[in-house]
Amino acid sequence: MGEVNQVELVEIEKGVKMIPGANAFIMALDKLVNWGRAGSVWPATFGLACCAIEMMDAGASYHDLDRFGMIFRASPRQSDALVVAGTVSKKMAPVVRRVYDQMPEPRYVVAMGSCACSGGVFNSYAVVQGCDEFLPVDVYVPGCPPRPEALMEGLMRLQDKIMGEHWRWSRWR
Amino acid sequence: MLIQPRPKRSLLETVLLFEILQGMALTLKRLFSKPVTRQYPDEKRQPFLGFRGKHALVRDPQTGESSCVACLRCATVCPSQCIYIRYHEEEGSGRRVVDRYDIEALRCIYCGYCAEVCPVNAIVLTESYEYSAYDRQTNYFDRGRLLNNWDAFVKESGHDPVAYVNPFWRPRGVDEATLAGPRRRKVPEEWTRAGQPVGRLCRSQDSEVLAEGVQR
Amino acid sequence: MEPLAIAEKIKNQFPAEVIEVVESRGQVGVIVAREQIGAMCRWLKDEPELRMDHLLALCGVDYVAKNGTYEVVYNLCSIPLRHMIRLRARVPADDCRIDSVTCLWRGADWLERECFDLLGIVFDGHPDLRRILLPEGWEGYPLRKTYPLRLPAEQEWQGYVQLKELSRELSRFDFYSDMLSNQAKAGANEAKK
Amino acid sequence: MMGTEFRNLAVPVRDGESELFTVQMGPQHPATHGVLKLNLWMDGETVVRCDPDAGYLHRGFEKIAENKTYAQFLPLTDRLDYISAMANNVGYCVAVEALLRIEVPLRAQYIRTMVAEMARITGHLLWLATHALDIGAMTVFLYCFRERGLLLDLFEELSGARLTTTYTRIGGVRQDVTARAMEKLARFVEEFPSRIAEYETLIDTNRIWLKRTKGIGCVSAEQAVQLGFTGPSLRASGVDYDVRKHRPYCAYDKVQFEVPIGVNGDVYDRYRCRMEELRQSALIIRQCLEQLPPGAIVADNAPDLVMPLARPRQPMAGSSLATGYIELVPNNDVYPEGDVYVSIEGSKGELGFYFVSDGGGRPYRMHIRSPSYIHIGGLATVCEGVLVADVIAIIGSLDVVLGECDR
Repeated sequence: MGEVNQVELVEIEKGVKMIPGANAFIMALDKLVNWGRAGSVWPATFGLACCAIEMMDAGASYHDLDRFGMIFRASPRQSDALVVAGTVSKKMAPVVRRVYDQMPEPRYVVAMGSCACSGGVFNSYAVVQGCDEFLPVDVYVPGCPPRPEALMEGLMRLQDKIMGEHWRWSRWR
Repeated sequence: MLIQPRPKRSLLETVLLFEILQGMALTLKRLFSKPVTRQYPDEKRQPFLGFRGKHALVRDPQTGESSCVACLRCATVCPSQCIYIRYHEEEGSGRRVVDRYDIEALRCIYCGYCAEVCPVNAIVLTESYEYSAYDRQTNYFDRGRLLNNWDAFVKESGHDPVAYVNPFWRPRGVDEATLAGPRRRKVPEEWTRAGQPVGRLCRSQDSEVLAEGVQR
Repeated sequence: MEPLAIAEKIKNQFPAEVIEVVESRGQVGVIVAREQIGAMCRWLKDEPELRMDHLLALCGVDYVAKNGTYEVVYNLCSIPLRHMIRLRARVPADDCRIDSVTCLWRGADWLERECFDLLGIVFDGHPDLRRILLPEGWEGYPLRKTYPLRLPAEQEWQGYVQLKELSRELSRFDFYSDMLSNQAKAGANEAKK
Repeated sequence: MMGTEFRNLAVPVRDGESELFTVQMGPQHPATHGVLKLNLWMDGETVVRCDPDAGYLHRGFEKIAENKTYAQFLPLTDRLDYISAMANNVGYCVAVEALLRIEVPLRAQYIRTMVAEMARITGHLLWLATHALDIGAMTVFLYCFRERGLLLDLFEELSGARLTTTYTRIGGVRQDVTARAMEKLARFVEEFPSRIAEYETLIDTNRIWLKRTKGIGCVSAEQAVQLGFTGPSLRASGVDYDVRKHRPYCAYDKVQFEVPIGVNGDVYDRYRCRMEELRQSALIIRQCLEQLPPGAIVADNAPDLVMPLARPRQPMAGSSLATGYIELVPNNDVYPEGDVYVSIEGSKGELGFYFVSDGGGRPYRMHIRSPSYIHIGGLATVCEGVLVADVIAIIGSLDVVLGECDR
């Protein structure tokens, strides 16, 4: 993994990059892959607490996440994003990590709600103070719980982030 | 009241899959009714008045600053202890000057207690909810950001910043706000020292880190 | 039946056991010794005038600082007769044991396990007494008054400590970790310039 | 599948024919309604023994309560049974008021009754949606969420939040109801029975639904009482126990409603009971709307932070801050010593709060009697001998919420 990153990219124009010396340009495929990925973010059906209800609401009649190409998958093996929806207790934390580890790359984590972001009001012996202690979180969605719209906004941010990625498609993992 | 058992299906109904056809008929009917889905990013439903969203410090139109008097009530009542206030007392007048007013929005649970207890209607919860971020620092609001949140809210919603008071924010009819600063009841001594049970003590370590991130 | 009358009845039936009858907010609590709690509950359940067939809640309270005991509180109610009574069995802190009432109310099973889990009161005769809400290997009993609300780092549950170590290790293989560190480096370089 | 180590429990030995194997269901399983884990000992498809493992959402509510004032803890009750948060608020406030001997004004009583019933409807709708989804009826999910959305909008209008409402206050409610919201609610209640008929069209006579629910997971009346079941799960077995009737709180003694009782105590009867309860709830709300009296919404001696609307409140004697909002300083007049157990009928069953006050501003001990905890405790008994596919139906029919179970 080290070598690929050593290469310094030079941006010629927005979205088009060049590897100096190699006369290679990186543009369309990167964008294409990102576009494909951003258009089909499949979150894992994994609710922990209150936020899970709003997550369900986001997928139900009024908000309909399917419009974004986001379909909840019951198996972490088939999903791209993990929405940590709710309080992560210390007993649950290894399980959450296990679910994350089961997901194939590229994978993303959305911390939804105060509890997942920072432990929230549950500043007690049993609760993890923010799931970023053991997961690489991509988007933090504040709210307790966030409205379904707020979750959708967070997921759109995630899509933006995916659109801005480089080199990720080239990795085998 | 005993629940009533359904009448048994007749043979004809069983053979003709009657109940399944009924269900499908309902689905078919819905096919032609107006969908209830809100096309979110294109059409946004304005939250109802009093929705508890992003925090803001009301910008006093006269001074251009927050009208917070550092009574520490919000920090005291906050169930998740996510408000951190530092202040000093002005020499002579004894008036409290706020040095720092931070809210860790990611720890907040949006109960609205802070807005309710504020005697001068300084801290409010606005109706905007779209502020997810890629990192935790972005949603650690210091005083400047909180004031900016207010400006953004006023601009977005089109309210008159002087006249607008949301009935959910602040109980009208409480006369204490009209009192001059020195006449307000003092916060007990032990709450204001370094070991006070509000604000500073309960500040978790990472919020220190966050605060530093903000200052950077 | 009026709660005070029930308390009186208990007192007559188990004169040696009842320590005190406390009334609070129209509800009556009978403070009893722990020895005969099983027999007392069986009697309360079977006595035709009482028929306490529904165990509302069972929980422990830490009174160690006050009088050196824990209390196991049984809130009992009778569904057909519509009355309530509260039993408060005292358990000395140095010998945290009390008889289980699982054989009377199956529902007491988990309540007693919870009580054991959070307060460390051992229920003799319980079929399967082990931790329930907290993971195996958790040290201490959180609802005791001596237990801190937030765990200091050295008291942290080992399972979670291991998880953090593991995730730190795994973060090396994360896509963004090296990219972010590169970005941070670039940012630092710019700042230097 | 994951989580803590699988324990060496005494595995029941069968005589030679087949070997038992174990299945661990959850905590990440879409049909366990949260983070419930079941250890199942299976003989083929049949569950020989079931050992539910709770605690994956244990957040230390009871410990936190000991470190917060009564008012500060109120927002946390939303997060107990997050599907019907309003009912938890009501239950908590009713219990604290019993402890502090506060008389709530009649208008507030009616409003509380109303919102508690709304919460029951949202709770039952979510239950129906997920239960049907588990059994395989996808469509009902969307229909239920449609009505649920209307109620959540009403909650937002009343309290400012969709799910975690924090609407009631100790001694009353936070904000008076608006005429517009009540109009909407009246319209909703008017329309709701026809919506229930829609759900029933979809599943009630459906042969797959009947096959999956009838005669599955039977709980006899004695068994249900033994296990401590409450709410619809108990009533489906034929036991007439409803806290609203037994120990009326709020305005339940002033409205007429009936308590649906089942016969067989199987999954189907529990489903039918809840559907009837939906109708009864609509009825109660309609009566409350008709009878809603004018007057204050907050008691005069309410010690905690409340939100008066038109009526300025008098500063309380002995309070630490000027208007008597926050009560942190121990004050024996406000929080007298004693203990009290008060329960209400939540949407899942009997939700009880046991308070011990030592005279300080914070509860000395608070125990939450959560119906879900006891229902999951009884799951082991109910699941014995059923097929593994029916375990899902049984979990669904008991209507458990893990936030409330693990606290």
